[in-house]
Amino acid sequence: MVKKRKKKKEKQENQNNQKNQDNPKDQQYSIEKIIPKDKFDSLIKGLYKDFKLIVPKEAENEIEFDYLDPENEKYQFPEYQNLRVSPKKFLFPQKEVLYSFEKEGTGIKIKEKEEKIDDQIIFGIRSCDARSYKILDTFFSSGKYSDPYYFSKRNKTLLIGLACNDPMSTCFCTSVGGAPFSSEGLDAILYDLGDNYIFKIISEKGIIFEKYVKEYPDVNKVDLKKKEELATSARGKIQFEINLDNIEKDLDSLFESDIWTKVARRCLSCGACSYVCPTCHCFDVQDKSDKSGGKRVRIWDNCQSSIFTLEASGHNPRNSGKERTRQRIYHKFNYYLKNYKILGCVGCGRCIKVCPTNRDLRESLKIVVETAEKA
Amino acid sequence: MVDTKKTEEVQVIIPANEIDKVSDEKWEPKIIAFLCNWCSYAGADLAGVSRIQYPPNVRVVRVPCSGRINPLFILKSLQVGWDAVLVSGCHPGDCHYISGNYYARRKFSVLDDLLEFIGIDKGRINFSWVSAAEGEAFAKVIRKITKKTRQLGPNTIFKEDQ
Amino acid sequence: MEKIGAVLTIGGGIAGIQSALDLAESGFKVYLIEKTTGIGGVMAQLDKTFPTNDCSMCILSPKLVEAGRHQNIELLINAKILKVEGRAGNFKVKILKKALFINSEKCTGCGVCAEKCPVNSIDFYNEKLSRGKATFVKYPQSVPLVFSINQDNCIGCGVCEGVCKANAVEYSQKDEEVELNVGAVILAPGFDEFDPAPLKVYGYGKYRNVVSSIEFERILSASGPYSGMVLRPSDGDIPEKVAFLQCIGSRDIHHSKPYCSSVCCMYTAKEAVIAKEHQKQVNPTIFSMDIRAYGKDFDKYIIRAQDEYGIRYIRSRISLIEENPKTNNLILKYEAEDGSLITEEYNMVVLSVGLNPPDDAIELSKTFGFELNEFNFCKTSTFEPSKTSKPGIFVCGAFAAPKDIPESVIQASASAAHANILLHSARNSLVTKKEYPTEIDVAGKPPRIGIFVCHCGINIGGVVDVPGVVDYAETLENVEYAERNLYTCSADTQIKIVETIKEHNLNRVIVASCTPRTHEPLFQETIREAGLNPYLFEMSNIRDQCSWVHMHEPVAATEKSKDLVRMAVSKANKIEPLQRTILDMNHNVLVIGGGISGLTASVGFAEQGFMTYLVEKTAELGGFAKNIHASIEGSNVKEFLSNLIEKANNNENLKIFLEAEIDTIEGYVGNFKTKLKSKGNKENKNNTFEHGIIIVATGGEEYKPTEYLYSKDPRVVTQIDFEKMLFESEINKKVNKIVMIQCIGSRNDKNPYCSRVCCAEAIKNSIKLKDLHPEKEIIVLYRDIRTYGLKEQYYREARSKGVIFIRFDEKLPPELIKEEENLIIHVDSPNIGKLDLDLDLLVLSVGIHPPYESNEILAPMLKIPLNDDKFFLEAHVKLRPVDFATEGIFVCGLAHSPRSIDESIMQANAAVSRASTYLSKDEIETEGIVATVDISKCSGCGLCIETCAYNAITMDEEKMVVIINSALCKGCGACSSSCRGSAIDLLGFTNEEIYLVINEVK
Amino acid sequence: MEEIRKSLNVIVKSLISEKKVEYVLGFEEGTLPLKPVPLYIEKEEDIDRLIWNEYCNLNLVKFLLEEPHGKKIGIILKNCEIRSLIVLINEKQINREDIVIIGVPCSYGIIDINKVSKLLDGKEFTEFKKNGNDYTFKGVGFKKIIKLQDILSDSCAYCKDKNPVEYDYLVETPNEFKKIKDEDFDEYFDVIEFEKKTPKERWAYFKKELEKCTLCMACRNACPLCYCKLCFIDSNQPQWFDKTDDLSEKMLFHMTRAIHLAGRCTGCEACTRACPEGIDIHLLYKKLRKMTKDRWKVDKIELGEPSVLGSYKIDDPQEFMVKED
Repeated sequence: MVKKRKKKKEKQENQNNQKNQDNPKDQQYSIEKIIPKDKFDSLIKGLYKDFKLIVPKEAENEIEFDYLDPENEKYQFPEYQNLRVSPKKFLFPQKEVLYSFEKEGTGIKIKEKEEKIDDQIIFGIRSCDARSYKILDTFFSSGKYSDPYYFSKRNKTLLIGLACNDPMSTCFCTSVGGAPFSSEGLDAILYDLGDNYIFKIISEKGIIFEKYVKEYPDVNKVDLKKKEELATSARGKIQFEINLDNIEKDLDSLFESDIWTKVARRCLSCGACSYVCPTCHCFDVQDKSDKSGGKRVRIWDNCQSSIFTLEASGHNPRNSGKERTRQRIYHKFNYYLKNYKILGCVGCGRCIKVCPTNRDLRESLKIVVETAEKA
Repeated sequence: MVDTKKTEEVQVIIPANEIDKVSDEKWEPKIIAFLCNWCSYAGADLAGVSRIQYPPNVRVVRVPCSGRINPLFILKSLQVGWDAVLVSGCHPGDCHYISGNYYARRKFSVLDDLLEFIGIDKGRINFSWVSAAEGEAFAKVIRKITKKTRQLGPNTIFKEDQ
Repeated sequence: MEKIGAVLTIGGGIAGIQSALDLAESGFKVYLIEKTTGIGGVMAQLDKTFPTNDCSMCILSPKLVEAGRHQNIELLINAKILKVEGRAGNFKVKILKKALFINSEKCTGCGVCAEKCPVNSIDFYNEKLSRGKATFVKYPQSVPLVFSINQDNCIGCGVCEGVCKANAVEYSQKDEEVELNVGAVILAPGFDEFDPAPLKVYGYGKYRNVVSSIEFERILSASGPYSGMVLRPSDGDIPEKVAFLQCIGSRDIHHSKPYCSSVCCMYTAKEAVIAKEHQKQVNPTIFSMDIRAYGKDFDKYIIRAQDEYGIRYIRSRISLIEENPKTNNLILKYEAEDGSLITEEYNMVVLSVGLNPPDDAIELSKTFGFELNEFNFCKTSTFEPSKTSKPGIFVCGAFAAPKDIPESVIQASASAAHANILLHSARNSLVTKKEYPTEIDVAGKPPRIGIFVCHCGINIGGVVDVPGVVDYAETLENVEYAERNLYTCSADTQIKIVETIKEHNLNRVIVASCTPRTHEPLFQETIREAGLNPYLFEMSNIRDQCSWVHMHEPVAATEKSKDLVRMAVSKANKIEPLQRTILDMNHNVLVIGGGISGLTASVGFAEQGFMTYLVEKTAELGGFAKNIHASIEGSNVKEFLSNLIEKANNNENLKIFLEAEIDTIEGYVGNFKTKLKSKGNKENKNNTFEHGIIIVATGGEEYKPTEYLYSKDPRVVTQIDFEKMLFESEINKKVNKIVMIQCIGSRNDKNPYCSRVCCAEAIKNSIKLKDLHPEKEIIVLYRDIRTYGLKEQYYREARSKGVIFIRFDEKLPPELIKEEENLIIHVDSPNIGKLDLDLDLLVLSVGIHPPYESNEILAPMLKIPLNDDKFFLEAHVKLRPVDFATEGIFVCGLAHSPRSIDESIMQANAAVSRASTYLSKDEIETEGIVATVDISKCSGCGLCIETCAYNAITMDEEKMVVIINSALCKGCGACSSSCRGSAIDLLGFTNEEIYLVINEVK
Repeated sequence: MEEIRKSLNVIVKSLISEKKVEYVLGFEEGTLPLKPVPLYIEKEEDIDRLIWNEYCNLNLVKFLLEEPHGKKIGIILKNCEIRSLIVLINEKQINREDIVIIGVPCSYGIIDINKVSKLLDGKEFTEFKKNGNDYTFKGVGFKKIIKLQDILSDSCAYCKDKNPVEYDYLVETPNEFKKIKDEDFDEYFDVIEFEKKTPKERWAYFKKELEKCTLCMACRNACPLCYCKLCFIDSNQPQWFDKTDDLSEKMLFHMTRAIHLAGRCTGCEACTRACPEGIDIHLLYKKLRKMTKDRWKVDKIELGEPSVLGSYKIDDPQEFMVKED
């Protein structure tokens, strides 16, 4: 596997940004409770009274996020590192009807869809996925408009994270400004200490959770120390790290470089990577209609498909896998920085896992950085 | 333009031979039929000229040859909600285009087998050979598949359980 | 004397239609005269056709429609010839058009009059087996589809006049005389079936279950009296035992029908097979003398009839039929081959009646002044089989001699060729090319659709709520105008449509009425006159598919009509103007093969002034016929051949390449390019020329026998060797006993086909021998004597001159035994038993086989197919016997199948006529409905090339994409539906258009 | 396996050193266990990275399609892949003479990684060991032993066509071919079994599988025989598909794709293994292969044979036509 960099200086840096990664500056609420695992269920039941809960659930041959139903017997987190599919779809579904229309005489009548959205919590979300919502938020609110379909759900959604004790072999959150224990983007976070959880409120919105946890004891030094140890060991389990501080500039210099042929060589141009990516948000709008009327739907699209940029003229600016692969990397590691001053990747590693030809984003980034360094 | 009254008054009296009557209240299937121009469409014409009565559930699409029919047409027809599909061409050997119906026959059997395999009512897709001289045969085919489709009920193919 | 560019064709059967179409396409005005009220002749009555069991109507009706609407063909139905003057190149013909009592201009063929006619009279189309009306049309698909009143049956009740919305009924209508001026006449009056009634022994007319073969043909037909069920007339039961009696009114001197009718053996086998297919309980037995399956693939058919369908053949002639009065079964008495007398009972008997000359034959010959032969068929000669005794008057079909459909079609084209040759200088002088306004450019213009809904009198309006349909149509996408007409097809409505298009500047037109198969051309013509591209037209068939078939469900029929109109509209919204591509036509011809066929064809072209390249691989012209001295009729072949060769050599339009072979041929109809290679003669090397047509006349070869000690014993020779002795040298004094064995190298496992000519050859030579040396003894060992048609008389002559014929069974072929120096033939005959014949000379009648090598080289080069026997395979066995599926290439002579000299000459001329339909044009126009390829989507997998039957698609090896040659494309769409990448689409029926129609579910 | 790799080395070495080809296409280890990746061997030193084993799960033929005609390429293939190459040669997508085929008799078949992750309930495994037919998988907090036949691609389990039919070099191997199923199994055993189910059950199965489909096109793009320049599902004139993920759309896509593979699919199952959702669609394609065999006696695709849908016999079976009665 990829070796960790041993350069002292960098180590230093890592330590520093490790700090502010785990405890972002913006958080000043000192509500930190200890919840014994046997009490965990009552916490859930409590929350359930006022919120719909989206939790990791046992499904056929895997664990996936799904709505918890009340009659459900005692809920405990199942064993999971991270889930194959991110909870992106709960705020940004693969298929979403925007509105429907009916033929009326010679014209048409537009029917806005009315859907009632209850307050909901995505419960047990990992740090990386939590950060992905920050990216989606930025995107869907960028420019003049904010996307009503996304925010109608987002504004009703709170995130309670579960810090990541066992990152997977493909995780590389620390290289993109995240960390297994990062609370960034969360409203509250749970730390699994074995017998107990630490429940910690992070954001202002998170204050609302206070009433559900107030009967529980506050954390003590021991717990906090244990948590720090877990954090470090978790970070230690991340097998790959790369310094992406100059990635924007690196990429600026490499657009015409021939590395892309090599990087793209094995790509099948399927969309698997972007369908599992928690930050991919490109969509297509289709009208499904017959003589009487129809509906306008928004569906996921993906930039790896050859027709993504196919123009009516038949011309296609991104005709080959090379351009498409390059686009995907530029979008996340260059354009995003240019447009929003943030990276478009949270390092969850899903694209690496899912790729039929094992095209490894970490490898690609390594090639980019090394080529840039040589130059 | 013509004086309509005059035409509507006229009654047509024809001995009614066995016809599958369409009662208005109950559901009636809609069937799309792709007929080759040279044999089956001509056969349908002959049925008409000979005043052979058959159920009114079929909507005919004229194509030059059964070889023109892409299996996708048939699947699409089912998907958009036709209750059944009929494709009819010249008998083997009679193809106006020499061999079109032979190629068609292979395509159709693939489609037929696959639908059967995934557990879709085969009754919904029908293939037949009808010649220009077989007016009665054409009517028979239509009666048969209409009856069959009535039994199958509305097309929910690719949707709910079969 | 001025030549007239018009031709009169007499008889609207398949022969008449074919010659008319050929000539009309070759730039001549054609008057097609039919004595009944509709064309189609006997073929329109047939159910299936042998040997392919093609549906007769399926293959005929396109020709009917084409003839009916061809702008150079004028149909004169219900007419007869009164008087003829003038001579070749310029005749004046007076015609009597008998009154129909219904105005064919006004009649729309809707048929209400016939429905309403109270008279229940006889239906002649169904051979009197079902009832018809006084007001009638000959048959449902009849062309022209106009009704008429049969005066003999009409009771003058006036109902039809009352119900006819078109006011077409005119009781007062009178016969009228017209005079035509034509350059040539083609006789195609066809034949009459022999009427078996006078033959008391068969009880035809007396016993109801004895029917004639043509009646049985109607019984088999899906459109016949019992709609295809095999039932016997007496009680409508399915007859389990059916006897077919052959040679009724053929090969029968007693009833002065000594000739063979050529077709009965095959049509009987066919009727038996079809009967079995329609009703498996039926067990047919066929009583015949010889089985004359002499044509291409005929023997295979007979074998299948026997082996697969279990049809029983008995070689005997029935002497008497009696009826069992209780069961109406029929008792047959006959003598089996072994001489025993047998009595059998059958449920039904079919008399395979022969072909007679038409009853007006004598009248015709008088009016036109040509001779008939002793049987009252038209008199012709071996070398001019399609010419009458009078110049400028040509003959084809069964009137020249009994023959089947392909032979009739061949001769039809042959006679057309003679007219072509006679009148080529007057070509295109009388045909009118129609002038149209320039097309309105609709590109990018939003569709403006006009809809015309037809009441068709009461045919549609009586059931479908036409006004309702019109109102509905008006609500549909881009429909600018909708109206309804009493008859949308009537002449006055056409004018109205044109006006409406202009007034509302419509750019798409829909007619909701009857079937596009008959009426689309009419309306396309109309909108073209209004300046619209003819393809901007759609039709929905709300009569044949709604009102007529849902008569008792007006509501449903109306709903259906609306749906059909809506579907048409959604297609019309997408349709685009289509262009017919124009290709230059090169007027030169390449003829491959310098035998009689090749030569005849070449001369035929050269005499029309077309530059012709004749390529012969050997050093001299003449082909196989060089070995033949005389025909069975006694005509001098050697003399004819040398004249023909001289003609060829002296014609400056004819360039002959001897010892030459084709090296490469590229291109397609109208634009071929050929490179020669030397086959001995150096100067042919790399000789290249361009041409528009290819004639394949590669001929055949004599089978070189290995059996019967041939080439080992000098006393064993072939017919050709024997003929040489007879005509050139002397027969050895010592040779007194001569035995001939037939079917050497024919009708066996290796060559399953019949070589067709050997029987006649044997008989010709035996007669010749008997004439020279009556004392010499000659025995012919045969399986079937196949002296079909008029050749039958020579079979009889031979027998009368003492030639002995002994039949052997294919399973027990004669054995040749050599004892010391004596040759003895051992034969086991089914009728005589075992015989040992000693002989001085053994003559083998060897078969014909194709030149295997050269055919197998040529076929792929021209992209044309060979059949199992390696003869070239024509486009359609029945109706396109000289064409190939690939346009611009034609076949004649032995290259097609074994045939006699006169038949080869006929076919060669046929090829000339078929080719002239192209050569007479300066450019050829192709259909607008053709496939197109979007090369940006094509990945060059070549699946479309595999599925194209016309070789219209080729691979561009450079770009690895396919190219479609719209000149060759027939628009079937097989390629398009096969293309996974949807790179190919079919104009006129595009994926998009069909997709939209499919989406119109409701 | 090791012998195979040795003899491969020799062949590849000679091809590279003698410049017979521009590169040889094989496999090397990827960054994840059981996920080998295509290796483009251009220089001799690359050869050391070459591997060959039962989890080389891609059909490398796919990668030949990108290369221009006339470019000499060597490729290491099993027979099902060779047959798919034959199809491409028959369909003029690839010139036989451009390709140097190194045929390897297939001993076990290929492991379907989707089956593995199903058996591990989607848990990540970071290492695995092989011992005979036992495969041991380790991950955070678990260790599981799985039998080879339980993770083998379905078609492989019943495959009887394991020896290369077309090649330039053949790797001689000690025939390791293990009988995965009992002695006289029918190649189409599983199809026949499935056909015995009721239509309801069959439909239920395909419905369940295809509902998982996200129309990501991994199956299409992993299949060497899907080389259309514009796939029918991407066509927008007419737009056969509105790309919403309705079940009917998914059905239409998979059925049509199956028809397009009729008489072409060679059962390499790259599609099934490539599916990120682990949809098991192989039965559909295996049915196709059985069909062409039963109906038209076209068992396996041979070089130079006419295509199944581009040819016909006059007496092709037509029992499915509407019968008159």
